[in-house]
Amino acid sequence: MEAISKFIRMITFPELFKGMAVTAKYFFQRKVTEQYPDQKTILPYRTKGKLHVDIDKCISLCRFCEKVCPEGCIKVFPPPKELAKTDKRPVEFYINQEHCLHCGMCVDSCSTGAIHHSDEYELVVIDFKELLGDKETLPYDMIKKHYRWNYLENVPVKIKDSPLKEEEKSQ
Amino acid sequence: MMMTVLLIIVGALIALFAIGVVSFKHPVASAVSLLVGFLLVGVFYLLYGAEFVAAVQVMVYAGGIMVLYLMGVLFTDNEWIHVTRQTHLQAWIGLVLILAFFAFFGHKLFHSEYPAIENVASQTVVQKENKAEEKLGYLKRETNPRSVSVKLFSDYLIPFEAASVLLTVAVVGGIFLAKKEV
Amino acid sequence: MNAEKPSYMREVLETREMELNMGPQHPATHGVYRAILTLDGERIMKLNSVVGYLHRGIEKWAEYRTYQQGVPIYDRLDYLGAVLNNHGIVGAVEKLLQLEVPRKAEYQRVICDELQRLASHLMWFATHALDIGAMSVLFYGVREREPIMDLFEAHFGQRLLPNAYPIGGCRLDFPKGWTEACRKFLKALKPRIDDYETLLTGNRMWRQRTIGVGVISKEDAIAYGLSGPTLRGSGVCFDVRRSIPYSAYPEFDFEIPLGTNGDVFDRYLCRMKEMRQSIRIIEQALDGMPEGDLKGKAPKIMRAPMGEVYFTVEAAKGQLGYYIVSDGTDKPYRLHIKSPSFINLQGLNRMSEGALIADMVAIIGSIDIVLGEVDR
Amino acid sequence: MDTLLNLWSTIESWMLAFPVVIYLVKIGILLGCVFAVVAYITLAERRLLGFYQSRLGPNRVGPLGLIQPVADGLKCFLKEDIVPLNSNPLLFRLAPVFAFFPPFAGFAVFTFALPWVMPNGRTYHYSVADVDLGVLFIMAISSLGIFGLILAGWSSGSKYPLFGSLRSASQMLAYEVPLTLSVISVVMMAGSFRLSDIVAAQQAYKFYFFIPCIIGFVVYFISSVAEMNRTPFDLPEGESEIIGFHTEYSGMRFAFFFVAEYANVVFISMLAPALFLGGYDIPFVNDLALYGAHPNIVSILGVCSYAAKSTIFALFVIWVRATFPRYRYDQLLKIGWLVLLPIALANLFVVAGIKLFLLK
Repeated sequence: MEAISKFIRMITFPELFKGMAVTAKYFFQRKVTEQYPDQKTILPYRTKGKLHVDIDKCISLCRFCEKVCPEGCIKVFPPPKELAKTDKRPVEFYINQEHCLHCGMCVDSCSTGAIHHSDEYELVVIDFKELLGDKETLPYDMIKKHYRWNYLENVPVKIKDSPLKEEEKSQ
Repeated sequence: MMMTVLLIIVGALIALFAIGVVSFKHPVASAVSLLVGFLLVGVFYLLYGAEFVAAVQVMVYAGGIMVLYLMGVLFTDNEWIHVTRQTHLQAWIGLVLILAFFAFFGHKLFHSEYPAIENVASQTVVQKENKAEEKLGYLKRETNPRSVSVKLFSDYLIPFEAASVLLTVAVVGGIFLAKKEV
Repeated sequence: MNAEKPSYMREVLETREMELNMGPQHPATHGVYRAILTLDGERIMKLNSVVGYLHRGIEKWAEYRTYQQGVPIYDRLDYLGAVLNNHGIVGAVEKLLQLEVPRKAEYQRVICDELQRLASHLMWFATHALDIGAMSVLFYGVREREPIMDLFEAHFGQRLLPNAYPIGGCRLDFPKGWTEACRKFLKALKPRIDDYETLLTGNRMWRQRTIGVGVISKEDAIAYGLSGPTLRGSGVCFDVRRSIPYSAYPEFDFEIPLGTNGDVFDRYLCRMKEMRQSIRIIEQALDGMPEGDLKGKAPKIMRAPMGEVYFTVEAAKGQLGYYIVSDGTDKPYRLHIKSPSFINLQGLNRMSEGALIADMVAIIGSIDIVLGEVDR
Repeated sequence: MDTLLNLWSTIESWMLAFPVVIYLVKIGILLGCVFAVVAYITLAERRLLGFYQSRLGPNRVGPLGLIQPVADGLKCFLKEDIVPLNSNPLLFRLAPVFAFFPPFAGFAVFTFALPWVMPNGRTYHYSVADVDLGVLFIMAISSLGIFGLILAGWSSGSKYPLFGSLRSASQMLAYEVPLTLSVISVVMMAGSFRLSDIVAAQQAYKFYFFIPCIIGFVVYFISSVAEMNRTPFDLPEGESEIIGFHTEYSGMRFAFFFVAEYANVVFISMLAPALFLGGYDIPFVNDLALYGAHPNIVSILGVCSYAAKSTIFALFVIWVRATFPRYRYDQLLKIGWLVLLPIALANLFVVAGIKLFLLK
């Protein structure tokens, strides 16, 4: 009896039709493709994009970010000692975004929160020099250009009134 | 007239490719020209109205046997082909014999009568009344495969069966040879 | 009858072996791995592995970076299981510095580790099935992996190479809504895995391609030093999570799936079952998430004491070990990585004896190598 | 209207003076249609595979990606044409042509519908040459398709194509036999090699031949999938193992193989309805003409029905590709010789029994 049912299973391919039913099921389900340039991804708040520096906040003398960077792509030039007493802002601040791993260790180590990731992730340039950030290009106007996106609730939230922002500050 | 011209052209091409088979140095080139030769023989049959034989020729010789030949040739060592010579001393005698052969057949060709060659493609299915008998009417029509099979199973039954026995013997022999241990 | 051929046949019907380079640009080698196959027809007589096309000198590189600086680099070993690599190095440094990791951080690490294991297994599943010719499965696997990457991005900020844990604990708590999203994903994943099993496990073509192919016996598997699902497929119960417990794993209830024959199909089944176990572990961890501190007391500048330390974790591919020799400075004197892919790859020689080229592809898929890890 | 008819009759009389012109026009239309269908079946397959794999497939070129085939063709045309140093240049250039012509030549003997009747009573057939030996001709032509693959693989002078061609040659040899045998069972039922006769027989018997030849139909489906080199029998170009016989080809020459392959798909999925599914017969309505329909309406509906049947067949083939893994080389040959061949032979006996005892 078992042999007969085995034989019937052998010649009628039930398991193959089951497999085809699975693919047919996915045929009618929603597609997951994101059509990138038209339809941009909704980014979570913590996305590590291009690095930006709030030069005014930087105290430059600690150079923790420079020391901790595994790729050595950050260079900070603190002001001379006599100037540093009044104005601790760096004379020059370079970040080679081309080499940046986006590991976020500089952000962890910064005691004043001057350096931080933005949500710019489209780092394709024609001339690689565009990725060399200096004091002029590194600061970034968050409110004017960019919105943060709350990924988990799928609602665009302006950075100033993001609930996550407050939550994270308290941690 | 046009048929005769076509026949002569096709025949000349067949001869040309047949010469190619024996005179090309590279075995693959020989095999390819043999393939083209087979196809042209098929065309030859077609021109004489023997469609069935033409189709079988292409299917069996060109489609079946040539594939095996080619596979055999492709997967053997081809390094020796640079040192092979395809001609030898007997070639001259062979040439004389071939010329005599051609002369004989040429004489035959121009001094005998051939049956009129009929047009091959006939389109006679016309829709008249849609009854089943009408639809199966083609069963009464005389067609090429039908006439071949009638001949084969009436007049030539014994040779046909003998050939099948021969083929069976060949198959058994092939299995016997290919078997690893006897 | 005499088995020896007559002399004229020996001369004429001599066949020669053929050498075939599989790789380094072959799609089925999952990277830049090269196998020099000596073939008789399509049957493999001998296999000669050539590795090193992706050698990046990470072990040497580590000697010039401080312990902290090094952490994000080891993500790039097994780029499909980055978080697990991270756990390995972070654990080794913590063991070296004798740092206490908070319990909550350990739970968080377990969750992220298992998510990463799921992601890695899904990617293996996708590519392995593609190697054997099931094309749609590739996209299904990548589709299921996508939510994990999204979860990682929401938590760590990076998708593939997240630099997950700092030395001494974890950075941040899960963002708001993350736990629910994770549960939702796990709930959706379970029936999907069932679907894939209907698609492949019962399929006669899949079974014919995998059962009895690439067999490696229990003894051989141990002798070659295989680990992970490749070892467990042969029926050896060795899982670092259970045998050399680390992190919070002793607190969870999970099974270790074992195979019996040690063929491709068993390794496939092992990984499929492991995915279900990973889901189980994550659910337990999410339920029993303790309260407390996340960041441990790690010094800003880490000067390790003299000595050496070896720490292993169960990575997705097998046992991943970090061996650090410290000379008392803030940089390792020598760092060695016992990478599972490299050692599992040794077993390929034994597994592919007498296999066909098509089997070879299935076997490479079944031992799940990542060339970044093989060559380091 | 009258002027149009007058114009038509002058054209017609002119064409009747040179009958070759009718053939040429028919061949032109047929090849045009086949090329269009082949171009769009590539797009259809890519998009449908996308849907099966829960993605969208190519949809960027033109609305719904409809200009994609043109873009593909243009791309192939602009690519550099590479002839490897190690190759045999003549055969390397010749092989795509060998692969290219058989599937297209096969379309000549199809009949796509009942003839079209002009107002002046003259009929036009939907076929280039509906010869007596249609099926045999198709078998002969399709057996020539192997040469392109063998020569391509060998002349590339590389090992991977050689393996591909070795595999494809033995695969096609193995599956040609059950394919032919399953087709022979249909020929036996109809009693003619002519494709329009086979359809007429199905209309006359009032059932399609896949009912008596159900085993033959399954064998036909499996071995035609193998003949088309598609999953689960896509070994000649198993892209994860040996890449295939056209590894060394680029640009237009590769496009030749590509088009030939899809022409083969179209060809086989148009042959199946004619043999097993009643061809241009409209299902459930045994004879529209009996209800007094105009013959032209019948012929138009016939074309639609034929197209629908072959589309369903092609879709099924795509669905199979989306689902199954690939067989191994030796398993494939084993299935061909040890499973399908005996089944096809047994089917021949079954069909002969049906024809002898049930239909008389």
